[in-house]
Amino acid sequence: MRMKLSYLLGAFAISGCISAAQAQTLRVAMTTSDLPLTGGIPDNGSEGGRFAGYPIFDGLANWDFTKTDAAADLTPGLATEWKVDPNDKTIWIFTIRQGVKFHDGSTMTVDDIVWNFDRHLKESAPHFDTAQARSYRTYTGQVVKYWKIDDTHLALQTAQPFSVLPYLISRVFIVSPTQYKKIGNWLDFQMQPSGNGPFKVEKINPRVSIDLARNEEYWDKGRIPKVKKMILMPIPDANTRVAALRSGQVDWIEYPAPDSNASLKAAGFNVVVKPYPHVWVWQYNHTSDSVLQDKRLRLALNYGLDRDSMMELLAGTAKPSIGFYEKESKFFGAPKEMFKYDPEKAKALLKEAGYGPGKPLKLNVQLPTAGSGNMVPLQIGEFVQQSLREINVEVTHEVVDWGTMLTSLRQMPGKGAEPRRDAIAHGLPLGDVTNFYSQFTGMANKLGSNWSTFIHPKVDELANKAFQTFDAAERDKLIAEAHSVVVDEAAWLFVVHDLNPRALSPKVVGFNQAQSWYQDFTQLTVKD
Amino acid sequence: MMTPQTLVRARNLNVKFVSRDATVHAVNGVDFDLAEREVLCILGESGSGKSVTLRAIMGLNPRAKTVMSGELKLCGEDVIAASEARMSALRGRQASMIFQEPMTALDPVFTIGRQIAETIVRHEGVSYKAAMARALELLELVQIPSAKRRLEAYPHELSGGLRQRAMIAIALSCRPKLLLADEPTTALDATVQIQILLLLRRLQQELGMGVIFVTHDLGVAGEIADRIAVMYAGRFVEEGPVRDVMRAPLHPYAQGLLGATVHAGLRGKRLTTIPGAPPDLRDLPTRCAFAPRCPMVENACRSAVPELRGPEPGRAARCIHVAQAAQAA
Amino acid sequence: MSTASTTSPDISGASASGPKKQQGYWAGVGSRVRRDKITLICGGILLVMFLLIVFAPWIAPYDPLQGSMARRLKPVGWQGHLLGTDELGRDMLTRLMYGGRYSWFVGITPVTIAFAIGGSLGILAGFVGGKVNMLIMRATDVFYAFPSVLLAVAISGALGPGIFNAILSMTLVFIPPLIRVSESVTTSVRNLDYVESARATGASAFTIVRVHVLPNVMGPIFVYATTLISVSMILASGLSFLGLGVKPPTPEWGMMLNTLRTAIYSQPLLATLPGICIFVTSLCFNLLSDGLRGAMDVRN
Amino acid sequence: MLKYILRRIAYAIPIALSVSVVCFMLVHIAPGDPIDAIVPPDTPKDVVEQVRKDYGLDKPLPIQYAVWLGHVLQGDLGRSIATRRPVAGDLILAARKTFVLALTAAMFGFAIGIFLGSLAAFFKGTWIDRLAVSFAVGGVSVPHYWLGMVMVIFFSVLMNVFPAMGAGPGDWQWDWQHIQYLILPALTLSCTPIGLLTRTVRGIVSEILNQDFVTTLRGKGLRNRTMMLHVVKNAAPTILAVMGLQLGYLMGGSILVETIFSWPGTGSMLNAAIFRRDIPVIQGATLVLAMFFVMLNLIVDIMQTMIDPRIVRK
Repeated sequence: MRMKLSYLLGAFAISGCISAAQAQTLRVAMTTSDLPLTGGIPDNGSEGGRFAGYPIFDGLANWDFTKTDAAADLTPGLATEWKVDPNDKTIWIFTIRQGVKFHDGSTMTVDDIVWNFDRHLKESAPHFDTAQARSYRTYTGQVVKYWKIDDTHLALQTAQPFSVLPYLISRVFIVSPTQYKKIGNWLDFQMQPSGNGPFKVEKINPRVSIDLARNEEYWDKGRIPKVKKMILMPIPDANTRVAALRSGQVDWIEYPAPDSNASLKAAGFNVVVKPYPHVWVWQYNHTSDSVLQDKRLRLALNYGLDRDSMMELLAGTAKPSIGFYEKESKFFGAPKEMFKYDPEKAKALLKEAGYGPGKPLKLNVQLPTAGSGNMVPLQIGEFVQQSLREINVEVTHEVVDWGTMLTSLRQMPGKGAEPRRDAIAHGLPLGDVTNFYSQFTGMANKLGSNWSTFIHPKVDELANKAFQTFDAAERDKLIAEAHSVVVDEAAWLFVVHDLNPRALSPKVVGFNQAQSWYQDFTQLTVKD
Repeated sequence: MMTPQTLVRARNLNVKFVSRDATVHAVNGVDFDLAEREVLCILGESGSGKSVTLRAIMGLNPRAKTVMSGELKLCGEDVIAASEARMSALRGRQASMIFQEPMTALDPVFTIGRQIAETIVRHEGVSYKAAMARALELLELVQIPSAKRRLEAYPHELSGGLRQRAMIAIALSCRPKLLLADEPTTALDATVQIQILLLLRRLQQELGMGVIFVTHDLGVAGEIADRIAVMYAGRFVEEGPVRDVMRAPLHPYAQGLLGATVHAGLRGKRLTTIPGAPPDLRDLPTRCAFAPRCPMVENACRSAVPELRGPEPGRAARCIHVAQAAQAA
Repeated sequence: MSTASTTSPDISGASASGPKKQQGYWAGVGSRVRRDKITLICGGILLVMFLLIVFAPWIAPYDPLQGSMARRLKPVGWQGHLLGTDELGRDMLTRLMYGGRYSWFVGITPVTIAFAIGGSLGILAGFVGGKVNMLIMRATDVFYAFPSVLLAVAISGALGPGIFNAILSMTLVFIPPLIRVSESVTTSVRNLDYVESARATGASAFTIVRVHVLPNVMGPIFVYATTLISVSMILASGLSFLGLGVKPPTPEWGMMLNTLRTAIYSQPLLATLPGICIFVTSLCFNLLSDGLRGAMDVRN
Repeated sequence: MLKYILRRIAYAIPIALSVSVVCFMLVHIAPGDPIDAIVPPDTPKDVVEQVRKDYGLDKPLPIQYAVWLGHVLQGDLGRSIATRRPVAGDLILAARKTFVLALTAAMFGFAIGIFLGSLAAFFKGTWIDRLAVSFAVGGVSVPHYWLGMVMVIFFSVLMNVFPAMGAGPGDWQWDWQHIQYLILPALTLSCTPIGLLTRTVRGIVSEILNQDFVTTLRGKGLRNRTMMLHVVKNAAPTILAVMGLQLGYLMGGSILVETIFSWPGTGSMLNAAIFRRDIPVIQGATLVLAMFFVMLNLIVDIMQTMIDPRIVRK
């Protein structure tokens, strides 16, 4: 012990540096409170997909990170191409990439992919994932039937024609049946998962880190990682992440708190921001459970929120949001209501609905403490609360862990099972048009998304039409039209669009941030 | 045998306790000598300064708070000037001390044998084993039955009398020339008191020790002392051979203590019946400290501290009425 | 005990001094406290804090909930904001004053309730003895088997966040120690001579408790309870820091500390202010209770 | 002695059982149907009913307790709602890390506290005493999570000498690569035991120094180091008890420090569980930590018995 102590003191004196240089290792601090699940159905939302999804696994379709000046789109993954059956628009035919090897060495077949869909959808299958499959219904719910056509082709069938299916099933990560059979259950599989992604799992240290190593055999030779290793650590506390980065313990942190960005830049770190399809909202409760059934109130809140002042709080990491999509987006459309800060109008609307100084509108809002895309929820929440107080709206927050909030989102309101909530506040992806579908349509509500229960015949009609339209430009127009209705109905309280900030050590070079919720870790290097 | 050496010599000994709040004048000018083999008994109430005097001889008053002045010699060593290390070498070797409450004066978590042996090891540098052998002899010397077993006993496992015997064994472990006893029998039952007293007297004679015995039990004093000193408010108010003082005390305080007549049946009787309370020693008295309680008080008593007056050789008292008292006797 | 020793003080402690001595005893405590500068200063600081937080609605310079993004995170001393502004541009001084209300409330209430409940149960156990004592003390042992923070966190965690739950869980934490202390103090008083004699003269149990026991045990129990306040303040702010206490935007020191944390790089002093408030309060309560204990202990 | 120890162990059993009852009740004091506290809200009905049967939640409370205790005794602490993993496995890993942290903090705290406390007692009333006491009061008054934050800024960010978070790579090992992670959280966590130990030791030692037997020992002319031995042996039982309690408190009370430092122990596990309302994890962690505490108290009691000859006879 005494020996160790003197060694310890000596070590300071000489090195004064704490982290042994780990060449070619990228150490990442995630914002999650625990490791995302590593069995191919990552939790923790898109951040889970970002770290425990695409690096380890591939979907039939992957995301294309090469064009960073526009929103990222799909690119062939384990399927080399896909098309809808010209005879039956409900059937999609995927051509499966040949000779792709799982990390355990087995070669992927079409049967393996069918087996993976069984995991999600076939409750009678022995390997049906009782615990996790349900949480992926948003992505898998459209698929009603799937089968192997031949050794290179797979068919997926939807209930009605659904033109954006590939976006949804891009989140269905393909795992190795061989490895599963060797291990025997999904819980243990999470400790030794096997997929086909550019990184393979070297070790899972529960609650501490996921240690990934480069997959030298990756099928896309251009995307064999340049770093040897990637270590992913969950550090839910924003300050701890900043301290970890500044003390050289990690090379990359997700979402540094906006207030620390200036000091990070001053200390030589790179804070990267880029627009990406994100919006921070209050998802209103449209059921009879909430006063927000009243459109006047929904509008009033949107007019009564001082979004511009909030930009101060977020210190350049966000921009105001006046719709689900950004104003510049092709999906924005031409709504009549263009929200701007107009407290008088807000007060007038409230008065019309019977609220005023003597009778404040009281709202109960669930708010997560952290989480992927939620930015600094407590501060934003508190700001909204304060801003709305000026138009006599009293907001009470029900502060919960993000996981709890995600579960709440799957519990449709008005069923009496949970405490009455007028809204759930959080940040969410609008990565592709399926998000619009899952948040604002009656069809999605039946499948367990669209917590708001915003059901509008016009939107449903337009969306249905759009998802049966296989011409992209035509489809976009329909979506934009539907979006205009959503804005005019003030379906949600639109707050801000995040700019996806992350802070990187100057040692990290070659990272080109994509306009996506997912990022490419294969092209960057870490200097010694 | 050489001429008897003076074991303790005190001249104008003063002991003050100084703290932030107050200064307490515990001992205010005490003079006495103790020869080898002599037994001096200091009588007094609680707070009269008798225990402080005793502890001063050993340098045992809390060092940080204590201020001593005058002259005090223990076996020739200047106690006031001596370093702690020097005193520590004398303690237990030249002079030992026993206390009123053997339960608290013994370390509760060490065996009796260990507590005796460690003193021997300290002063004689013998092995622990040899010291334990000596400890056994000592326990036998103080007449502890089944001594061998008692070596391994803890203090709480012994009766009060046995504990005090063990305490004496510790004190005698290095054959000291001087034994200081601070009310060693007060806390014991009457029958046990006598046994302990007899034991002490026997040991004093066998080992030829000088003893200073502090007590407020007159019977005890009469039993063991050669000379008696009566202490009041930090001063010796009377001093003399035991028989003389017991028979005819000179100082009104001593008279009060002893009552009108003195007889052998006094043993066990406490000093109880003087009206009033001793003075507060936070202020150094500038007059006879006993004056407020004295039946014979005069104006002169209030003007200055009375000198020690000796009406006959070997006797002295601090009272202006000494002469009358001596005559009355 | 020999009468010769009447001059030496009765040293068996505050609890053992007989009822007749009460007047002189409390006067003595008072004078000892008055002479103790540190205790006086701490008492003074706490009094000033108490007044500031009680009268916050009248004397606070701003609205605690009203902020402005234009003046967020301004340093100490910035334009009319004596202690600067927080992350939403609200006046720090105001929020610290209002925050103190909750911090003190959540810190002191559990100890007060526990003092009432634990004290009563402890006195009951000590006075009645026998099976009642056995029952109460064994139940206490069970709660003693939990580390206090763990117990508070577990109960709070199971009940869910909220000020009421936080107070409830902390009360549960403080009851057992108060029972133990009250029980032991009461037991020692019960066996004193004058209580025995009161019993012998046939005084009713109620009278004995009221006249003889309570006046003698309340002091030590009270002093012990004050030592818990500082523990309680820290625990309360800790729960709040974990998000188990008050809800935003209600100001509370622990939570303010948590939300201001991200500003620690840009406004370090500002970010540590709530921590300093917690520290000073807890320190003062600690020193105050030390001083009180010292003053009530006759041995010193 | 052996008889006493056996009796003490026998006495610990009902305590341990009662503790388990309290932990068991945690699920039931959580608002709502207890089943909601142990399965995720979106669990299908049939699965819910299956779990309800497994845990006997359809039966009266005492039977439920018996069933639950049966599971616990077989090492089954239920499954985490969030991860669906068995609680026991994760808990063991976490408890090990917390133990490393608590033990180190305790050692820091005990060493410094005993040193300062003895110093204060020997120099009672002097400036040394006052300094030590101020330090002690500061230690127990400071919100340690706040201190932790400040230490991270200072030692990790500005001076860059210690890592800011985590417990180092992979499994815990006692090598420098890992120990460097331990220093800041352990120091932070140790401020309470430093304060408490300083106060306790000062109190005990000065009380011992005021006892008659110390005068006896001085009167025997013993050297200082022999005297120290006496003081230590007399103070040991009480101080040991305080140290035992403190170690237990640190094990159970590290939640804030672990959160600040992302130390992957039971504390941060509890913290995460509280926010997910992951009651099985809260329950399991509480049970394990409380049982550790019960064991610790037992061990301390037995050790006291061995040191202090007075105890057994009582």
